[in-house]
Amino acid sequence: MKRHQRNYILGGAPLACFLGAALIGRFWTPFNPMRIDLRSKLQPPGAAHWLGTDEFGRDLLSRLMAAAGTSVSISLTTVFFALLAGLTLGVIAGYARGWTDRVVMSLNDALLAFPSMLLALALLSITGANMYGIILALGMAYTPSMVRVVRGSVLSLREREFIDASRIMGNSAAYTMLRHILPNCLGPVIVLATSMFGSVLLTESALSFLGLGVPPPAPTWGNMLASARPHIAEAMWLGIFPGLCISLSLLGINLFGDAIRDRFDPRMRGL
Amino acid sequence: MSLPRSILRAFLSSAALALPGMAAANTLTVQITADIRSSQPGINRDAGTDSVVLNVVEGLVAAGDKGEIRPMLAKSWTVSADGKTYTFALREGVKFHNGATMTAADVQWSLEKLIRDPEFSCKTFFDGSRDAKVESIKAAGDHTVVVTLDRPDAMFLNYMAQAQCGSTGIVHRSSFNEDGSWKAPVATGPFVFGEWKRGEGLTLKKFADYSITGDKPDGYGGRKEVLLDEVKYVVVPDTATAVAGLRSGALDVLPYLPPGEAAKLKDEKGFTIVAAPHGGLVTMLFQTTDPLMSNVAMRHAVIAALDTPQIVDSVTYGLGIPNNSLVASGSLYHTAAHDKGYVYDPSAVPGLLQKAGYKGEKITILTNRRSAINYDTAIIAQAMLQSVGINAEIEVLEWASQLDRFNSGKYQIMAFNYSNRTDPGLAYQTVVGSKAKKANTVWDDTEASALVNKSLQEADPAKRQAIFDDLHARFLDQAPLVMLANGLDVGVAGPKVKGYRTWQGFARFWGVERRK
Amino acid sequence: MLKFAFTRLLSAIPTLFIVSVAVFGLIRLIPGDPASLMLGDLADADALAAARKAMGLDRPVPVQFAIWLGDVVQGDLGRSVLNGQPVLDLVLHRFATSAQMVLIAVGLSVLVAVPLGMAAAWRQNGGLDLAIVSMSTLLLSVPTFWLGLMILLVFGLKLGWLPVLGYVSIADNPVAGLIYLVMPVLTLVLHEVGIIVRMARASTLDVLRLDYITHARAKGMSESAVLLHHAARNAFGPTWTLIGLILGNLLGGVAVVETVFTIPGLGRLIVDSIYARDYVVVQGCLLFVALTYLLVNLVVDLLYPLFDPRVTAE
Amino acid sequence: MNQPLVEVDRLSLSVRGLSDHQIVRDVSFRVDAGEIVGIVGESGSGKTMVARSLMNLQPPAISISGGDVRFEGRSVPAMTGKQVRALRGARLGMVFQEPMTSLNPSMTIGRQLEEPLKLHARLDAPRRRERILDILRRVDIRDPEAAFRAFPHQFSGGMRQRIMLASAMLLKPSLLIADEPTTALDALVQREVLELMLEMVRDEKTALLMISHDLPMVARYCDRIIVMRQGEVVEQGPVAEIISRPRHDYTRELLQSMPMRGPLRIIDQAASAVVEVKGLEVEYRTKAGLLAPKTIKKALHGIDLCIRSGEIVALVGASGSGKTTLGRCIAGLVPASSGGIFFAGKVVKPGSPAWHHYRLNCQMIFQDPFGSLDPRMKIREIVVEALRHDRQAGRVEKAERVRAVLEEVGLDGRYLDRYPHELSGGQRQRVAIARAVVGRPQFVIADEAVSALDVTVRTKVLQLLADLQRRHGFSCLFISHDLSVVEQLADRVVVMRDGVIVEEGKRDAIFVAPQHEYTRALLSAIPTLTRTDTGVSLSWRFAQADGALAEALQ
Repeated sequence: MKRHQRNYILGGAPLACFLGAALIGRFWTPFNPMRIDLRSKLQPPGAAHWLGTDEFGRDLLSRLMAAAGTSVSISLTTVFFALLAGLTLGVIAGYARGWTDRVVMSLNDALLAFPSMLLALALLSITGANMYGIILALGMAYTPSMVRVVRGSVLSLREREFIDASRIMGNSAAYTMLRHILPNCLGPVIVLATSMFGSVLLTESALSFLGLGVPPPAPTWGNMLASARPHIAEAMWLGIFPGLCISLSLLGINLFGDAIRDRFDPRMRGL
Repeated sequence: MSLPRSILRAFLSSAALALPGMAAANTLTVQITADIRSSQPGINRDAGTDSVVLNVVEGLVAAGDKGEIRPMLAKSWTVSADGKTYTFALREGVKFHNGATMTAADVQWSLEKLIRDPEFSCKTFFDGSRDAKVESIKAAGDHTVVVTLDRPDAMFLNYMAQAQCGSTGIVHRSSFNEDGSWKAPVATGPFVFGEWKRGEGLTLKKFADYSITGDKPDGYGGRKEVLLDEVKYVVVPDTATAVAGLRSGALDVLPYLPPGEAAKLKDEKGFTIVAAPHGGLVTMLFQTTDPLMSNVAMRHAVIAALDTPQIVDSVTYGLGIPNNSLVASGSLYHTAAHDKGYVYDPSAVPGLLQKAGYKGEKITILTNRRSAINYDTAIIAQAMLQSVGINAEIEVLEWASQLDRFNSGKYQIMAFNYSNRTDPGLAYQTVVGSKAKKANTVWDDTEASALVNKSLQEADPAKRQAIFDDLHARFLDQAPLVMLANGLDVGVAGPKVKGYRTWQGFARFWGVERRK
Repeated sequence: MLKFAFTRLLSAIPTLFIVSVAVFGLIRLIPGDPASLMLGDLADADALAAARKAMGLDRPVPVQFAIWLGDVVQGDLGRSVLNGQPVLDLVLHRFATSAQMVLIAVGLSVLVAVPLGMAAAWRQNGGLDLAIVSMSTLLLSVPTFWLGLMILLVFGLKLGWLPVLGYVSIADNPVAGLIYLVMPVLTLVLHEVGIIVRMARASTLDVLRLDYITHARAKGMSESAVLLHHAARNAFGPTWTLIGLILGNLLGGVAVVETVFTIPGLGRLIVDSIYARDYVVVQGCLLFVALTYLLVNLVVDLLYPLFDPRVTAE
Repeated sequence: MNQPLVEVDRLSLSVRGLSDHQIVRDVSFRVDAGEIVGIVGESGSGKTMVARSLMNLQPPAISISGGDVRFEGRSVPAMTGKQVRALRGARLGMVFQEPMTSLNPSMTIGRQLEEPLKLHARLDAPRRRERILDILRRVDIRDPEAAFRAFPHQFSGGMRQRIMLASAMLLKPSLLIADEPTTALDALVQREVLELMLEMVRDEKTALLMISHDLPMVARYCDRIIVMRQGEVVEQGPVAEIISRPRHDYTRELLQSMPMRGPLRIIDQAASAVVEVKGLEVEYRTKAGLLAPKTIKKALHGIDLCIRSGEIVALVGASGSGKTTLGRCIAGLVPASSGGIFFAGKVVKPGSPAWHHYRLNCQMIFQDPFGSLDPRMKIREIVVEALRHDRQAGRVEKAERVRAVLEEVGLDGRYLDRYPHELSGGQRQRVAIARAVVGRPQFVIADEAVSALDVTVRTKVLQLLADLQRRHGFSCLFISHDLSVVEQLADRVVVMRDGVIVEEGKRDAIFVAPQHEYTRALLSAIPTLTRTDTGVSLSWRFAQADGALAEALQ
């Protein structure tokens, strides 16, 4: 079995599990993930609550399932946002060059000069910690690197002979951009988008850790971990399961991303 | 396993002098969640700063255990018949930290400088904009200071003793640089302000020449005998880390712990939990100008849906005392009349909602994560409201943003804590007033407002009691906010610490011992 | 080279200007202000106005910006709104703390990760390779705060080997300072190793494919000599660029790790200042972070010819 | 019979772990001391793997699955690592194809040359240095002292290949393995390096195993030839025998692939010019930096050129002569800074109304068949795109034309729905040709259109191009550095150097009696095969250009 096939499977398995859990979690969870039951606070994993309960007596498994949906949809939307903005700006900057390029890129460089975590933090303080604010803030924080990659691959594609061939055939710049350049920069873009997906998941949980992030009571793995912190010493499961979910899904994403990169970027094959 | 461990031990011991918890026996290590804002009493302060600085500075008077005014640097005082002139007799032989002996001139200079400082956080208490204006401060001889007001003010001494005013602490001239800027406090308290590493922490050292007065500790007055060599404050913003530090012995005292944390430590051996309610208010505010919440029936519906004792019990992990009156549960004025509170009655809710014309509109509860109590309150309240068909949602804001909403009055329901109010009159004054004049007012009612003003000028306890009883009845009737409990600061002391008590939430370190 | 450095710095000025405008605008869009935070529930209109005036926030924002920028050009980052400390001192002090931790961590990561990455590439598709790659992927997938917390629980609490909190500057006491750095550095190292191993492996693979490696073998050199003398230096180029990016990012503060291990670093200062709405400090910090990022990348580019003489910095 | 220096005995190589995936099968040959042997084969023939396995240097993924390699009677695969390393560099030297990557870019020449001496010879530092400077002088490196301290990137390709040679010959090995040693070099330099190598090998009595795709070159220098194809030896023997009496079909095919001068065609010199350029100049500007002034470099200096109807004009020159720039400028891919392009007698400028018409009538075939086809499009889509601007034809008609033209270039319907990466290099170039001609343009520019192809494929593609030209009658500008290809195809030849046309004339005139010394130098670098009654004979066209000239030309 080739390495990337193995990675597809190794990475795909946990991803499929989490996506499945997210999907099921939208319609059915063992308990209502928001229901507070103050009489069964901090119960260890057992027959009634498979993964135990949290500090409000809410069922951990149900919350993890519900959180999978939130985490996945936030990450997906954010990546989609960055993808759309990055492709538009990157293709325009790379193809137009000149002043347009310079303006876009110096704005971009200015944003890149901040660690994306800090940028998201600052933006999040403005937009407020709600779902849309988070997507907007994270999306804006991650767009610059996408712009950079897209522009880079547009610049290198421009030098390829099939772009010349398109011009020779009498095609307009816009047509060439859409028909030849855009589809061909999707490879590196998808590779970046995959790793970005993991990165967004991680940043969202880190922001929750610092007190921002998705507002409770809607659970995400990140804010579950953050609220679990004070109880970790006596309720280990509260910290372990969300942490495991994050780590495992990131592992899945990373392996899956490697497999995708192997397909799109043969130069990196075998990594 | 054992080999690397022993090597590590040896290695550690070589560095032992620098590690907290392994330091010289009589250093008490204390967590502060944020660095202090300044070392100047009453200026650029917050509650955490007050708590540190009040170990160093003292005022003429101090608040006693029950909120009554006690002598501190003044051994006694008299008030003129018109109530406008206060004559303080100073204690003799009190030494500043630099060795100088305190004189009336020092007191007069220091008070004058503080009260006239535009950045003084209690400026409005003394410039006539709220109550009386201080007309003059004069030294009469070496040991007498005379303060004249423009009108009588029952709260004057109370203001002077307030922590947020830095207890109007007396400092020596050498606390300032030559250009008039603040250097560091040279005061008269039992601790000397030591090294301050910004962002990391600071050290207070025992003041050997402190002149002890009184026979037992009494609030910020009374006997202040220091049994330690120094107190080292370490900035540890993260609660979980602080608890880990307490367990490992790196920290001796965590003065402000979320109740949930403290409750867990309660069962562990050797830890002392120190919990005492103070005059702060744990509340859920209603915005009475909001289209929905302006309806009294709606507010009563919300209150009937809330099992407030259960909420208090949950959010304080059994450490808090439910109290539905703005008169603090520990106050002299908290009589049986004030034990009357809300009635938890979910069955009454539908009727009230119908009366209010509620049609399932969304109600947003604002809260924050800075205060575990606010946060937990909102979560539990939301669950209770939803279970009776009130469409409540939670919006978690960052503290500064929530404060902004509080000050501008833009909210429907908000979980909010008021800081310590030492007198019931002050507690009422905080929430009562005119929204038009002050947007962060909660209870906008002219009659209540008049009653509150009266209570602040009335010196007779019996008459005051009557006013407070009247106010409480109106409070329950109008339900401008949900009063849940009084402020609760929970501290935990490690196994080596003896004698740590908290008062009104303040961490005082006289009378505290630390075993080897 | 000096001319190149100078040109690069000059061309960074527009970027820095955009950064300052953006930061200045952004932070004032955040609801809440330092005056109301200071006054808390005691705020009334007069008190707020007075506090704002004392903090210099009463003037129109563009005027504040002009004043601030004028000072910045003269090397004065202003004073903290909250406690009047000079921001430059504050930033430099905190930066030194973050920097010593980050530099040690990145240095160690490189020492560990580059040989591992090279070994994996050398034994491509073998058992060692699989083990190293799996380990790095795993390390990449564990969130740092979670990792830090676990390390804290194990080494600080359960085993009690290391102090769980507090911080001593290395300058004050080298031994104690290092001890306090063990856990945060370990956390950072574990994470960065995951990233660097992958890069080192990929670039070594690229190099190992090239003819000069076969040439070196054809000269009769042993495998270790080939790896050490021929592969290592050439493979380090791309890794070096990555290290530059990592450094540029981490030197801006590692807020999460600093929070877990209570280290008064730059990252925590920024987070705290955002919470406290200490505008001047946030502005100063972020400008400083951006400048650091640009400088680190400049230094990386200037040093790149060390690993590849074909590339000249110009 | 005395013991051979190297004996390859039924050697098989296969991909590690997949023993049925054989790359080389049952290869046997020998090399005697001092002998010069050539292995000839196209890409994928396994010749490089065989050569590398002589030193046990095959890539890690490939292992010896059968047979043996013996050096002086000792089995190389059976040796310990230490024993093999003692041979490498000392008794066995190797020169690689790609001078750009065969020297370590981050190490000085001196240190790289020192390594084998340190390993295999007991010499102190000064004497090592002396040996190195000696050999650098021997391979004609100017200023060896400076070269000692220099890095590889400071040298040209030819110089680097000399340094490689120096490195390989430093310890006077018994066998030198040269893997395509001059393929990556400019034609002018190739012959110099080769002859230097031969000279040194003969002086030191070192045996030489030369691996190449270039049969004439191998034939010119070697005593014996081994012909390989798809991992097998198809034929081996003395040069004269192989060349004159090839026994295997493949060898015959190889020999027939040697470019021959095609028949002379009569082009009406009075016919109207299809495309004409006058006074064409192209400038490259470097962007002005903050401190760096803007600089202008001219790539073309006032070029006049005329291509008549139905004519194939070849544009030749060494790399850097400006021939590709000229082609791209005529195609409108590079803007001209002055001068004009005339199409059917009218001036055309980008953006002018006539431009689009010219655009569709001037098509181009690119050098790199991997880069010129959009990897994300099917062959059908690639070709039909060229008809996008044909408003008369409907969908069905377009599809039919695509099918027809693909059949014309030898690709049947099966290829319509494939992607470029599923095709071989030759097939891709056929697609590129189909795309260029499907719209029936009047003018086609072929920029090094066959340079990247294997010999046998190249011949077929050239033939295809010639056939299509005859059938459709388009004019063609054929750009190439390879004069042997040009000789086969062109009606007229234009020689360029440094952005200027130095000579221009009918093909036979240029090839028989070149006037300009640059043209002579170019021609002197390629050996030719001439058919004789007994088979073919091999010769250089002209004596080697003398050193001073070669230097001036570089």
